[in-house]
Amino acid sequence: MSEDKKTPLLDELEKGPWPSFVTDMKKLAEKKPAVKDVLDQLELSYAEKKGHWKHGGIVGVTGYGGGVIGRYSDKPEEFPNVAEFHTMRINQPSGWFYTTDALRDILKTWDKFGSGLTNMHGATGDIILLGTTTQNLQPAFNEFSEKGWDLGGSGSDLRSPSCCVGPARCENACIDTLDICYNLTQEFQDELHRPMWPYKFKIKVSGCANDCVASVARADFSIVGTWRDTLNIDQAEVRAYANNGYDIKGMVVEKCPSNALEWDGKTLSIKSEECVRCMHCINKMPKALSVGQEKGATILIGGKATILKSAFLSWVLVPFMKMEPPYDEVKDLLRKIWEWWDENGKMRERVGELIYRKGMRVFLRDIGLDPVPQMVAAPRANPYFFWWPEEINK
Amino acid sequence: MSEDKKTPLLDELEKGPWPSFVTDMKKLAEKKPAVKDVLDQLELSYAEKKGHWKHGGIVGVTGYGGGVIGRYSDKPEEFPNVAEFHTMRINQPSGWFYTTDALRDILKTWDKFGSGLTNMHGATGDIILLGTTTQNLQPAFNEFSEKGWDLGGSGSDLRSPSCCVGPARCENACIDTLDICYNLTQEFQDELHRPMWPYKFKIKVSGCANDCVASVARADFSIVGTWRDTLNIDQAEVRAYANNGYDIKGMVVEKCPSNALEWDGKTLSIKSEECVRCMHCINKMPKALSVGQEKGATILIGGKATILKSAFLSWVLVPFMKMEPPYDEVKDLLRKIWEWWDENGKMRERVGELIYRKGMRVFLRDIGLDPVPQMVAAPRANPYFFWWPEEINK
Amino acid sequence: MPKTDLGPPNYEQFLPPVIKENYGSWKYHEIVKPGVLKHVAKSGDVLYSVRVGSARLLSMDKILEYCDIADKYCGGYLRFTSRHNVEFLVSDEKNVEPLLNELKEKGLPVGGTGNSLKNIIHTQGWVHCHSAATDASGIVKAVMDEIYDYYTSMTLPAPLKISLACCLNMCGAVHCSDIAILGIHRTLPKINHEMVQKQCEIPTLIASCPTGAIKPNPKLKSVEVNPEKCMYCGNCFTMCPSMPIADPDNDGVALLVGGKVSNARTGPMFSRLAVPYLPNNPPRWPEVVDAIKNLIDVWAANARPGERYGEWIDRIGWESFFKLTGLPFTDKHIDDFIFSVPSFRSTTNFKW
Amino acid sequence: MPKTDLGPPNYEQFLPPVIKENYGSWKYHEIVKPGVLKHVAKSGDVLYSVRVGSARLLSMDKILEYCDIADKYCGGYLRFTSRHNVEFLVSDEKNVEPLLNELKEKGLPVGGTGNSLKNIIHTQGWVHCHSAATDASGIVKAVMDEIYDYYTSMTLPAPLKISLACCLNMCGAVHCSDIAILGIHRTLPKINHEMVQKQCEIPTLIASCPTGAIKPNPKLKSVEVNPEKCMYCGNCFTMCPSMPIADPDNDGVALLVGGKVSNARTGPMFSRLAVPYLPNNPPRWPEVVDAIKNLIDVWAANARPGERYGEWIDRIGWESFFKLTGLPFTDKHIDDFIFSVPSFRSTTNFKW
Ligand code: SRM
Ligand code: SRM
Ligand code: SRM
Ligand code: SRM
Ligand code: SF4
Ligand code: SF4
Ligand code: SF4
Ligand code: SF4
Ligand code: SF4
Ligand code: SF4
Ligand code: SF4
Ligand code: SF4
Repeated sequence: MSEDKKTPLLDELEKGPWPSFVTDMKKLAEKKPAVKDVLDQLELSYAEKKGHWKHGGIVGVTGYGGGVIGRYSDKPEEFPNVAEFHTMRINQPSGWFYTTDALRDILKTWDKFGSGLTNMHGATGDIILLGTTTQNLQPAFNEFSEKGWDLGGSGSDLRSPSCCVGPARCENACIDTLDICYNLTQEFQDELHRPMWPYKFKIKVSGCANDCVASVARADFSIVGTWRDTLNIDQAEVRAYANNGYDIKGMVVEKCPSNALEWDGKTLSIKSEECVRCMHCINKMPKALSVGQEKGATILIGGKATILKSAFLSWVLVPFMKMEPPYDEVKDLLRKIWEWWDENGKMRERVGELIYRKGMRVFLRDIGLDPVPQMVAAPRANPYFFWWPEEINK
Repeated sequence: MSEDKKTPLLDELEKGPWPSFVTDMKKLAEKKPAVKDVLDQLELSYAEKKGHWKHGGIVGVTGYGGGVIGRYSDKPEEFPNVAEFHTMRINQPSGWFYTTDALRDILKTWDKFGSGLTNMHGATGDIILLGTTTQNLQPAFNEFSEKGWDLGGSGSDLRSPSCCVGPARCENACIDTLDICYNLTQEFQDELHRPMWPYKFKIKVSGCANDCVASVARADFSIVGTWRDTLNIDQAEVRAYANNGYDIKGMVVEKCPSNALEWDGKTLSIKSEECVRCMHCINKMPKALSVGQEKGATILIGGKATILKSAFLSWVLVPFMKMEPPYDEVKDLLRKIWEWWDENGKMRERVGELIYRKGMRVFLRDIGLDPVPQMVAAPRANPYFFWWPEEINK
Repeated sequence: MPKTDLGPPNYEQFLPPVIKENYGSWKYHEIVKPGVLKHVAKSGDVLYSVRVGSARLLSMDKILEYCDIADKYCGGYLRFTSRHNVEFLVSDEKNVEPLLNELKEKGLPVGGTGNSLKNIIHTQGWVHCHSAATDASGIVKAVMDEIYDYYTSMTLPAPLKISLACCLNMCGAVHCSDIAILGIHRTLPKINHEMVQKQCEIPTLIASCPTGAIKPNPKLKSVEVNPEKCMYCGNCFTMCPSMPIADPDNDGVALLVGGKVSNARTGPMFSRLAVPYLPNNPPRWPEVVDAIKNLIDVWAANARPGERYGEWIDRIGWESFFKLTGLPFTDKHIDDFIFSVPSFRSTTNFKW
Repeated sequence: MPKTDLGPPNYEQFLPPVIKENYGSWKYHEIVKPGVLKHVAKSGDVLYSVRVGSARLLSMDKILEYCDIADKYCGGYLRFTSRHNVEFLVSDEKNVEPLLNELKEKGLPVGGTGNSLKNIIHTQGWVHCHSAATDASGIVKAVMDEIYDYYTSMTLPAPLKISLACCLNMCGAVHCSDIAILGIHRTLPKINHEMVQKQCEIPTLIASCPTGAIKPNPKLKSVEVNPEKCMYCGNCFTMCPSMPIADPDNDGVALLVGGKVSNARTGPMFSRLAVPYLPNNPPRWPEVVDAIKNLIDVWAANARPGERYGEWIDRIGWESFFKLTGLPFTDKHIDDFIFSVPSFRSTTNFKW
């Protein structure tokens, strides 16, 4: 521990109203030499405008291929306590619900084997435990396992699925996001822990089209709750909004993307077949409007960030799927997709990129789904389409 | 001439109210053996569902590399009079205006040297004279030249520019489409007649955003008239429309794409800075509304059909350019573009495809234009942008 | 030696006096009746343009017939439009009705203005092009006969622009038409291995394939086509006569819809695939005619006043378009070329 | 041997009783005040969720502090949100005010609901990642300090979601944020030719480049980078430690705007480039903070109620956005990657 190092630059970040990670880390640094070193190295980064971590190496725990991110300082002499500073990804509970007992229990183990530094949570959803040594990885895992906690995904495997708060607290939830997330995670433990695919694969579950886990932007496979009948309108509550001076016409009716609503000053009516279930009207008048009865999910495929072929947003694969335990339909679909991707994908090719390369036509046939117009914003504009041999007159 | 051949299939196309090309051709066939043969060959095509022309060879007139499309029957024994059946493309006058004297004069030469069959006009705009022999090409051209008519473009050259009726008859014309078309065609005679580029290049000129020559869809370089101030409103005429029961609100105001109009039942007012000059309101109320005073053109680049990289629509290159004779600014721009394309383009690469391959950034710098937001519908969504050496801290 | 580089004659000599005098000074126009435009100049002068449907593929005699008419009623002035109609330019109002009567007598259709069906832009087809997957003039005639009344009336929700191209080169503005009729092949080019080397430059040939389906075959000193990648565009045939692609049993027609070019309200839009394939069935292509009739009928019945085909679909959504037209949605409708991804539905906002 | 493949613990054990009892039976919610949600169940039961801003990079002591609070007011139940806030789950209305008081005392910001600024989603930065072109936590702190009031109030036109990623890998949903802060490099990777062969698989390395800028250099048994094609994404460094790309003099931050994820009204949209480069200026990145303030101010002043950033720009047009913000439009703003062409303005419909 390099006791005397000062952090004048970082100290500037102790000012201001937003909670300061510097203040927080400095306190922790008093008992954790690694945290002191990480702060000092960060101070150096601030001075030099440059990171000081080496390219990660492969570290892990027995039996798993993922769940740990190796990290080494590029100045181990100067910062010996972060010479090794690996991350453990602990798979979070559905919806990020905790009891204080559970949290304290996790932290106890982390205090024992690690730096005491965390992210609650990682962008994928895991509990991120930042900073331990190679040596401590296995014992830490052993203790977590004993306490009922497991590692999440990393590398070319299934990443820890995540979901919105859903039915636990939200009146909009059309599917049991928490159970789906839990159930799928349990079902695909092997896929989660043992990288064997061309690249990573992410599943995210949102209870409605508000998509509070940003599944369409961040998941290869997005499960988004919806309904197939008509949304519910409580006319008395609608009038209550109106009586309170709420601008139903301006804020709701005119912003409906498909002009499905009409408001005559007394009754709000809906052309159900026009509604695209965007959630806007429900969002604006939660006391009066609510989701329909016949619930299920829309499945979208292919979302991912920028590398390589630029970012893709997930697109519709199955317009409506019932979502009831044991969720066999969605599990079958996932398995078919993985098999296809595994067979056809190049190294580091996300499933969306593979579909782009091979074409939806090949993908749909191979996984056995029929094309439907909901898959596209618009049909193709070019005439470059293919025929299957059986469609041709011999 | 194969006198006895019957055309039962084609005869079916003599029925019905729309003018029949078969009836017309049959009459011509009585004096033109080539037309008889072309009909008979077409009958064969109808029977076999297959064309009977060979891949075109290179034919032409002295001094020119373009203007003629070579065409040969693949059954010359059966249809000897169309063994050679080349097309001459005669450059049309601006706006396709004719006197009957001029037309008769053209036809006289065509009767002398060709089949008497025409397209008025080709999709690019030329007078298409369909069907002559290799031998007759030069004499035909000689006579046309004497009469003041020249060939249009074909091959990897500038194609015959074309333009809408513009100021000759249309109150919407913001630029002198006819003069621009004529002037540019005259200026670039060498480019039109002597193929020397990677591929074809098309210029089309429309007097306003209605784009009555479909320039944005069909031209590498689209010149579209517009104005920079405010459109004119004649309030008395507006009220006349209203008094006649015209639904100004529904048909005009609510369809303005940028919500630039307001109608209070008495006055139609416009927020000029919102108007995108789409022409809709002017189209709907031509007696009351008209284009602004400060006129010029928007220049767009890159339009083309499907081959190779799928169809492109031209996109904005210069939001506003004054258009006054001798049109030096637009001529300079064209020359710079051609030079760049010529230097960088691959064989059969349209300028739009080349820009796609090299990037607007390189194109703009090389031709010396500044980027402006009007060039894009939206800025890039990916972070894959480049820096010039001079922008980097050394 | 003939003179070269003359360029076209100056248009000015072809303008009727009323136009010369009012050039650039028109005030407004009205559509007096279908096919009859009345342009009023600031000076008060008036020009009538009478638009006449043309097959475009014209004999010189047909044009001479036009000339006779123009001499009689128009002082010898006429023009053609960008959609290949003939326009008789009448300076004297008294001549309009007699002209219309003579046109009626001669069976020349007057119309194509305002909210009408416009003349079908088309290309060469089997009449003149080596590349055609279908005929042009024949289908156009068959279609126009069937929907003729839309040309001579103005009862549609908005203008209706149909275009036809006989192969994927898409001569014309087919790719931005309300309804596009497109000749297509559906099978691989049949390589004439012996001739390839003689007739064609192999590297250029390979480069010509949009999907990279062509590979060299060094053994045969020829090329090979990958059947998984070839989508039958015929561009290799354009480059090399030894790659013929015509196939009578499988060539035919695709229909695309919803394109436009004008910037009125919405900017230009591409036509998009509606019907991937209909057989070539000369002489009157009944399947194509029926399909187009259906496409028009559904639009005419459902669009709001003023809504072009594509604007209507934009409002209701493509899923509704397929429902209303009863057309099957197939894997062909989903783009798989360069710009495919932005065309996918990256939202849960759709109709059932 | 520890047990493997346990998966996460079942969430049910962590749900407070009021949630267990009303699971899936919530009727509606209201935002009582900034940061305080009230969910009412069909049974009439009520749950208050108090949302507290978090730095996400947390010491165990900070979490223990949360635990103590949750024990005191929430029966030991709390959760984290998808944007890394803490939510205290209060079943007993009486506890709400005391909880808020204690949070205030402890300096923990309450807010982030409704039309407010949300917590900034961010990534590791120089604190933990080898790949970072900028820091994460530091910029976030500096920005949040400056625009703090938007977090604790609900005065914006609509929700405002800012995200940060410290390199082009874009961990997080940065690419679909109202405002995205993105760490970028601006110079070529510096190849360590001696090490490439030892540390890296060359074919994989070459394949990793999105623009095909990497070529083999057989002489050196290494690779070369084409400076005309490299756009500094750093993906080659991800694949190969011998291609370091960090450059203190040129690394920095780009800002993108107008993205969203929800399907409310409009479908998800990408964020698009607003500011191509701002320097790394630790510890408080004043240029970045100012630019973001400006971006927010202009939107807040001009958007209509309920209009997300991208919806506002969609209405006014990007040309107006650049005018109103005073940001320069550069060649960097024009896409030149795979899907560029559909992003060009293929219409004359634009504003001056
Ligand atoms: C920890 C975390 C960021 C955070 O601070 O929260 C993270 C950190 C890293 N990500 Fe990530 N990613 C994290 C969520 C994401 C997300 C968001 C998500 O999952 O919702 C994305 C965008 C969505 C996606 O997957 O496309 C994301 C897209 C990437 C990519 C680009 C992938 C692509 O196909 O475009 C890479 C590059 C790679 O895989 O080599 C990457 C790579 C990395 C690596 C492993 C660096 C590398 O070059 O190999 C980072 C390790 C950092 C470290 O040392 O601590 N990370 N990464 C997130 C995981 C925590 C967790 O498990 O909960
Ligand atoms: C005659 C004409 C069609 C017609 O019936 O009107 C025509 C006919 C041919 N076109 Fe075209 N094109 C004609 C206007 C067009 C247009 C429309 C336009 O110019 O406004 C286009 C679409 C716009 C464009 O240029 O992109 C067009 C796009 C093509 C293409 C595809 C070019 C591309 O980049 O996508 C080819 C293929 C080629 O160049 O090899 C082509 C090639 C051809 C060839 C030369 C066939 C070939 O494979 O080389 C055709 C000769 C037919 C024949 O034997 O008579 N033609 N061609 C048009 C020219 C008449 C004239 O000069 O007025
Ligand atoms: C004569 C012609 C120009 C020429 O130089 O030949 C012409 C002439 C007129 N056009 Fe056009 N347009 C002509 C081809 C076009 C084209 C090109 C095409 O069809 O290939 C377009 C773009 C096509 C598209 O959008 O797909 C075109 C889009 C328009 C529009 C916009 C319609 C819309 O709402 O989208 C108007 C305005 C209107 O009709 O209200 C317009 C309006 C006009 C006006 C009213 C202008 C005027 O005051 O003279 C003319 C008569 C309209 C009518 O027919 O009802 N013209 N007009 C062309 C006649 C073609 C024909 O024979 O049918
Ligand atoms: C707690 C959380 C879910 C979770 O499982 O953690 C959540 C909870 C709620 N969201 Fe959300 N959303 C949450 C992240 C999101 C996200 C994801 C994100 O921000 O990364 C989105 C999509 C983001 C986007 O579009 O860019 C999201 C888009 C919405 C929307 C749509 C807003 C819009 O108009 O675009 C609503 C509806 C609304 O606010 O009226 C909504 C509404 C709601 C409601 C009202 C639902 C309910 O009845 O409980 C919740 C409280 C709203 C509030 O904060 O005012 N939630 N919500 C997340 C809180 C994050 C945070 O700490 O700030
Ligand atoms: S996605 Fe829908 S169900 Fe889930 S928390 Fe958000 S609003 Fe509620
Ligand atoms: S959910 Fe959306 S689409 Fe449906 S009625 Fe409400 S606002 Fe309209
Ligand atoms: S483009 Fe404009 S100016 Fe030209 S004819 Fe059409 S409406 Fe008139
Ligand atoms: S020209 Fe178009 S944008 Fe301008 S006011 Fe008229 S309708 Fe609106
Ligand atoms: S569309 Fe094809 S077949 Fe028809 S004229 Fe053009 S090149 Fe020839
Ligand atoms: S037909 Fe088109 S896709 Fe097929 S090989 Fe030839 S060029 Fe390639
Ligand atoms: S965004 Fe880049 S630098 Fe930041 S954590 Fe992810 S991979 Fe590391
Ligand atoms: S930084 Fe990116 S673009 Fe440059 S060479 Fe490496 S992978 Fe290619």
